[in-house]
Amino acid sequence: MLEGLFAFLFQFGDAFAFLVLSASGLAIIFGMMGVINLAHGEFIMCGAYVTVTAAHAGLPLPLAIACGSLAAGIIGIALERAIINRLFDRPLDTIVATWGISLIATQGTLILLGSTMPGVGTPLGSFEMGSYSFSEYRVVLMVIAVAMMGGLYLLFHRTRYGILARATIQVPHMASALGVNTKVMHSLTFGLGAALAGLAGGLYAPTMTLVPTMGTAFIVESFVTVVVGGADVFLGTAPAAVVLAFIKAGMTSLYGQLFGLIGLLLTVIVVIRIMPRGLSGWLLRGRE
Amino acid sequence: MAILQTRDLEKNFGGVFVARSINFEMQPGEIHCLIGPNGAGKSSFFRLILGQHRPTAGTIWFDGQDITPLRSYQRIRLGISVKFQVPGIFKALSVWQNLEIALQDNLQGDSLSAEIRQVLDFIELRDQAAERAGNLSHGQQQWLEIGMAMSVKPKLLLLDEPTAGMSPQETAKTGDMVRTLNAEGMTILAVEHDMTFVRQIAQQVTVLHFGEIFAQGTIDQIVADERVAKIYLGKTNEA
Amino acid sequence: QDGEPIRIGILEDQSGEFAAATIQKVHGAQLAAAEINEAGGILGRPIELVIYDPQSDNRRYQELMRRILQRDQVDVVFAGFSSASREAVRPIVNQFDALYFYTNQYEGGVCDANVVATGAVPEQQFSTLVPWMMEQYGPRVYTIAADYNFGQISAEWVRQLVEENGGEMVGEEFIPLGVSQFSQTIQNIQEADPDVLMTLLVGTAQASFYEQAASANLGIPMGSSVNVAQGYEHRRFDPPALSGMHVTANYIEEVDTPASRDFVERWRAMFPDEVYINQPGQNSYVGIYLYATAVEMAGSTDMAAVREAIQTGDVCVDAPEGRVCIDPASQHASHTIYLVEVGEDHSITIPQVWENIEPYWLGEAGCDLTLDEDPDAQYTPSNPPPAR
Amino acid sequence: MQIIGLRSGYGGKPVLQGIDLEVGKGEIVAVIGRNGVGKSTLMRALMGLLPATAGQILIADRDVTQVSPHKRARMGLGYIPQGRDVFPRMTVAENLAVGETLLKRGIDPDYKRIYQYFPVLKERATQRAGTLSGGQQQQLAIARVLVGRPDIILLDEPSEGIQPNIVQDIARNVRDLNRELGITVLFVEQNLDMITLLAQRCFVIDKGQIVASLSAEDLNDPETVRRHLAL
Amino acid sequence: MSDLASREGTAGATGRAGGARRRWRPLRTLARLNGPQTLGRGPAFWIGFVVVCALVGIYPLFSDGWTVGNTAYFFTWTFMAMGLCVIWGYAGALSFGQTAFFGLSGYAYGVLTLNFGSAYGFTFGALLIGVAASALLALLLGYFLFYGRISGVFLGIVTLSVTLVFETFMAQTAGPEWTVGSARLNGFNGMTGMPPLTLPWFDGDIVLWPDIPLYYLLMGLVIVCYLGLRIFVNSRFGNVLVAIRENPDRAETLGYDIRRYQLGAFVVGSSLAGLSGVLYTAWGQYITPNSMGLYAAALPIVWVAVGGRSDLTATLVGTLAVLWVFQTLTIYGSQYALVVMGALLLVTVLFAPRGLALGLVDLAGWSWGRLRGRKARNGQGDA
Ligand SMILES: Nc1ncnc2c1ncn2[C@@H]1O[C@H](COP(=O)(O)OP(=O)(O)OP(=O)(O)O)[C@@H](O)[C@H]1O
Ligand SMILES: Nc1ncnc2c1ncn2[C@@H]1O[C@H](COP(=O)(O)OP(=O)(O)OP(=O)(O)O)[C@@H](O)[C@H]1O
Ligand SMILES: [Mg+2]
Ligand SMILES: [Mg+2]
Repeated sequence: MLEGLFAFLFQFGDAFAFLVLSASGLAIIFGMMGVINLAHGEFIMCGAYVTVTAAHAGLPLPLAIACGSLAAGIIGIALERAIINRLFDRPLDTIVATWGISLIATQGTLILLGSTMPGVGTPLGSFEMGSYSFSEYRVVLMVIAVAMMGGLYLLFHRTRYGILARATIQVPHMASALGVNTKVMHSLTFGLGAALAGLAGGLYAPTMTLVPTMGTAFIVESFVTVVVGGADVFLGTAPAAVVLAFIKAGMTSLYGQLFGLIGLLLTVIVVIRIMPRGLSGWLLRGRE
Repeated sequence: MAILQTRDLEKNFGGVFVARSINFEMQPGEIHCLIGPNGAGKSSFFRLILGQHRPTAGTIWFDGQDITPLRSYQRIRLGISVKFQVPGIFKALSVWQNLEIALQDNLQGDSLSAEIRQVLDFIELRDQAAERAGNLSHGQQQWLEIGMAMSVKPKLLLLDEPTAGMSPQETAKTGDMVRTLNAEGMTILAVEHDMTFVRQIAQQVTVLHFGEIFAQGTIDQIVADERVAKIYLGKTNEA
Repeated sequence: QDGEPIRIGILEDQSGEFAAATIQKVHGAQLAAAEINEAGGILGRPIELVIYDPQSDNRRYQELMRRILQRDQVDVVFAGFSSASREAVRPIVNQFDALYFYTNQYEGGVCDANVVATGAVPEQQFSTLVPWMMEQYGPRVYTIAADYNFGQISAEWVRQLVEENGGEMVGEEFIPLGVSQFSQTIQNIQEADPDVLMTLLVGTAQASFYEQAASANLGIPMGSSVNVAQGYEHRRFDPPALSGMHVTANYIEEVDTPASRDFVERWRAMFPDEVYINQPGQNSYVGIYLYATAVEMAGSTDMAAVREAIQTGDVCVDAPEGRVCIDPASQHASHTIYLVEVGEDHSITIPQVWENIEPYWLGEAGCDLTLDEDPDAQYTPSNPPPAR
Repeated sequence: MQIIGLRSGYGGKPVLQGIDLEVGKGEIVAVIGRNGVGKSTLMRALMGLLPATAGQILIADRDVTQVSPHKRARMGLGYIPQGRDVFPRMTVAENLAVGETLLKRGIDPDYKRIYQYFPVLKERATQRAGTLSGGQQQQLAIARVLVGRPDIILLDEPSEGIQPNIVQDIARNVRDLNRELGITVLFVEQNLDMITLLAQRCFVIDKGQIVASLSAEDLNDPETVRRHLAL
Repeated sequence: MSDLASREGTAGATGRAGGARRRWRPLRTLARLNGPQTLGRGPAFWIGFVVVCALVGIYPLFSDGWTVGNTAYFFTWTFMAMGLCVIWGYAGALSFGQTAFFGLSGYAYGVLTLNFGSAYGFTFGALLIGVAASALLALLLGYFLFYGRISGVFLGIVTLSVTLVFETFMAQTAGPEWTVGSARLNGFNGMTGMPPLTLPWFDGDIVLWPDIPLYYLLMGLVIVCYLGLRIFVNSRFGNVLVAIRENPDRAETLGYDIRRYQLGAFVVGSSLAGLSGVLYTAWGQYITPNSMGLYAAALPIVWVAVGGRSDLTATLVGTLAVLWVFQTLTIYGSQYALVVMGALLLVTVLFAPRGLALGLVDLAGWSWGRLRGRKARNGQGDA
């Protein structure tokens, strides 16, 4: 009984971590900045590739993951400077631009680095709980996910950078008239989103196959989580992940992966129908 | 019979009351002005009438009918029309199209074009007919919105700060227009901070404060009211 | 005619989802063509390859198949990795009544006069693997399989063979394509506690299972018909993710016979950067040779003549894997099946080899392409061809 | 501040057709004119939100024509746009905090003074700015700039939508600021009261050009101003 | 002013309610071919249009079989693109799930024709039923969406979820238990064996293989749809659609029930996606769950956005251009094709903000202007 409960909690936490980690970068780039980033998966892929390369080069895994995140962040800033900043006043066109970036990134990686890359093993060991055994690394992922959500909320609501970044995104010309260097703000914020995506890639790199198309495994889940979260991304993403993870873990354990997947998507439809402005819209309904 | 009546109308946003048991009544053919400090709930009152806010309690009656359960567009179709505080125009569309969309339900074909031309002349945007509405200056956008609101000839016209951003002369012109429309039988409810304008048009004035009716009367009564001067008018030599 | 090249169309993915496993198919065909041309061609005519990249996209397969048949007028076409891409092009092949070689291993059952399917099919891989695994490790079997045609039909074979051999299915789970997270699945397996785990997972996302199972310390002997031989997971994952895996393949690079060693050497001379010479690569290579042999026997590239040659049952080649022949009734190929075992450090051993395993099922079930009919169907064990 | 032959416009469409104007340090100057003549355009061009196609803008004898808006802001230029442009999904307090960017190094924001001018902002510190009433937003927009203590303030129709007694307050406050801190003010206005209460000098714009300039005496006569507004 | 206000009855309430019903006047309807919502009007445009149609009409006579069949294939996609243009470009609702309708209609065509064959022109009946199925689904889904006030990205994600649910579900229908009548759904591998469109004729049926007859049929359909949609978006209905796109609240306070209009546009656009699905299925005798997946769902959005979503003509031209360029790259570009495609998309977005079609028009106008400018300058120099 207890064992079963723990097993379910583990599954829930696992699904939660996956949703939060894959969504956090997108929460900034799409949820906050309004850039419909179809290349999100490629930032994740980039983080994963760099992480693994660094680890093969002998760096300890945590450092390697940091490298992966950093690399994705730098690429993000470069892309923002070169392309995305021309598109802020027409966000819908970012669909095409980021799709183009995604094509180039995927196929470019294939051409340059080959169709696949050897992985690194999952660190840490496993622990037992009755007849089950679990990966310890997955627990680490859960902890990081929770920490990341909290950290982001604080960053964007409690720090000066966060306030200026949000101001820049909401009314850019006014922010600049108030002395905010909006270009730098945009770049930094986009870079941060990319870095978080890279971090997700780095964190999941040891547990997944490394191929240029690996980003697609994240993309639907991340978009769905951010959108169900609604307008206030930092208030919305975590609860959205909780709801979706609960449904997903529950359906998967009861009826299998197919229903886990379909259940997740149907939940999205139902949640949005009940709360047309997403979870955060609903949470803040009195104050809108 | 009152054309517009609210009974114990109440609305609050998580504790902030924007309307508190408002019992308001207007007779057909009246011009009524709603004034009050910033944040008193004037625009919110309009939104309640239009159905953009659902009241927490109370009912709204229009032309002898309880419209509280009706949706926004259904209320409009009963003969209400509005000019918002923040110009609600279709920014990416041309000035002409803005008017066409407002008018196309009443008119069609040549009479539609003729009417649009007439409105354009009146709001002095004839030369800008093909301009993107969002490219108009702030004042021109206000005029466009006024044009859209009045041209459909509603029974009740709601105007939220129609003269904001207008020069005194334009304000006077707006006042004339309101009076003419009223002379044709249209009932008008206007929110305004410009007391010259209020004086020019209003037969009755209601002062809102913290979502409540604070005072009601003719313009002279209101101006003479010390309490109103304290919360709203200040020591003005005008009016 | 004489001296004019024989045009062979190649539609194999060099980009997109499947590229990791299919770039080798292009290389295999190029190697075979180069060798044959060096040896004087087919009937004295050189081979010319017409190669397109359908980008792992079924629509591109359709567009390009039309082009390659209608405009490039190739004599034969080799195409497709996934079964979906094969099904996408089959109507077009049938419309133009062209000859089509499908060289990939697949779920079996295609009974189509225009199709020669030279890859291994489940009966060849499972009739060998399942009894062997049960004997070695025990009778309780759990299957996880990709939730689509290939996985479902393969699982059906496993189920049938387990029952025939007196074993017991303790669980069966189907995983939608593209799923990459397996915590719950691992837990389910632990709950059922099988002796043998059959993993019929497809695609790079699903391959993540191995790493995740290892890190949760699952430790159950695994059997598969797909992994390792196609996606060389033992090379891509850090040990010991794949340890305890057993695969029945008709070829992998590590096969240590003179023919194979020689083949690997030639391949690496032509493509020095090749990551791994996998089963699809070899199959593609052998496919070209099978076609060449058939044309030589027929004396022409005319489809009717080629098929007549196949119907003699003598179209055979000595391939790197061993001898491969085309079965006239089903136009499928016999294979040598290697039982590949992956060790703790991801080294490969081959504890057992079965030679000349026939693709018996389709013919026995009633598909007979030697008759003068033109079927174009696909059957499954639970939906067999109409009895004759 | 000095403006020489300034031309600007939107895309290919010229609006300002050579504006020459000078505002001395510590002056309060009004710009008036009919709807759509280019007053707001002038303000945007001064702030750098619209590029100048010709001409020069000098602030404290420094040519800032090519300088980006945020740098101009940090040089002490504060701008309050027409239509308020508050940050709608941020709280009132956060909106004000953005204004702190303008502060010179080492100077702390003086919220006490701000809240004294606009008490409602203190009450609503945690409300989202987008849900404020129109007049409250306008007050916030003004306060947001004042937080940063600029040397020059550009005000675009500050009285619009604000209740009469607060209009008077604003006028008084701006005058106080001007007197106490020497802040220079350039404002666009249509409200007669505000103009007469506040302005020391006044320019009249029509069709993108300055067509008249009124001295302090002229301003004392409401009729003159009225006539020019109706131009 | 007085003159404005004094026209007939002052209170317009009756006019509003009564104005909805009016006599249909064909000429007026035709005049709607031109209007503020579509680019291109006047004799020059329509002469150009006729010339293009004529060229497209005679070109198969000078081309080879593959090119004709392939162009017909391109045509099959344009309906989905034009439909999305109506929903997204005109009504402002970004639907990320048009492929759900594409798939539904495609499968419906397959199931129907596999069960009832192709005799007596039934394939066209199946086409109509397939499209009707999409219209019905769009009606239900649209009701659910628009009457639930779902908009913006939320709409996009819900529609995407719908198409992904369909995909996931259909992918696992491989087993023999998933049959409808005699039609196997056949899971991820896709459904095959349905007949192409077939016209009944006196001496036997004409089977419309991807060849000249099918080409003409599709070309006709494209032209009819294009013109029909032009009338649609320039009508009163279209006016309201763009108003809703610009400012839904304001449109509602002008007395329009915006949900009804959005729903209308959604049904029209989705039926067209369904039409594409049927035609595609008939073209290749094949339909898979894949055509409802994420990648497939993103494609129409890319076509429409690249072409220029704000205008039907731009969308149509852009879609055909993108399809053609991408295919050509695939044929000749080997491994680099996808990289070049990505780069082209970037270039288009950055340098043609209004979309490919209008970008080209702008470019032409610009170079023409320069040419004339140079001439004028030269002229001056001479003088
Ligand atoms: N969604 C909301 N949440 C919280 N408070 C709100 C909300 N909407 C409006 N308010 C508050 O309701 C009050 C009334 O606002 P309203 O816009 O009606 O004022 P008003 O009388 O029109 O003022 P003004 O003259 O400044 O336009 C304001 O204090 C405003 O802050
Ligand atoms: N974004 C824009 N794009 C194109 N033209 C514009 C734009 N904004 C304003 N204009 C045009 O520029 C001219 C001047 O506008 P501006 O806003 O400066 O007027 P204004 O003098 O401030 O008028 P108001 O008193 O109405 O605010 C107007 O004719 C307007 O149509
Ligand atoms: Mg208001
Ligand atoms: Mg202005």
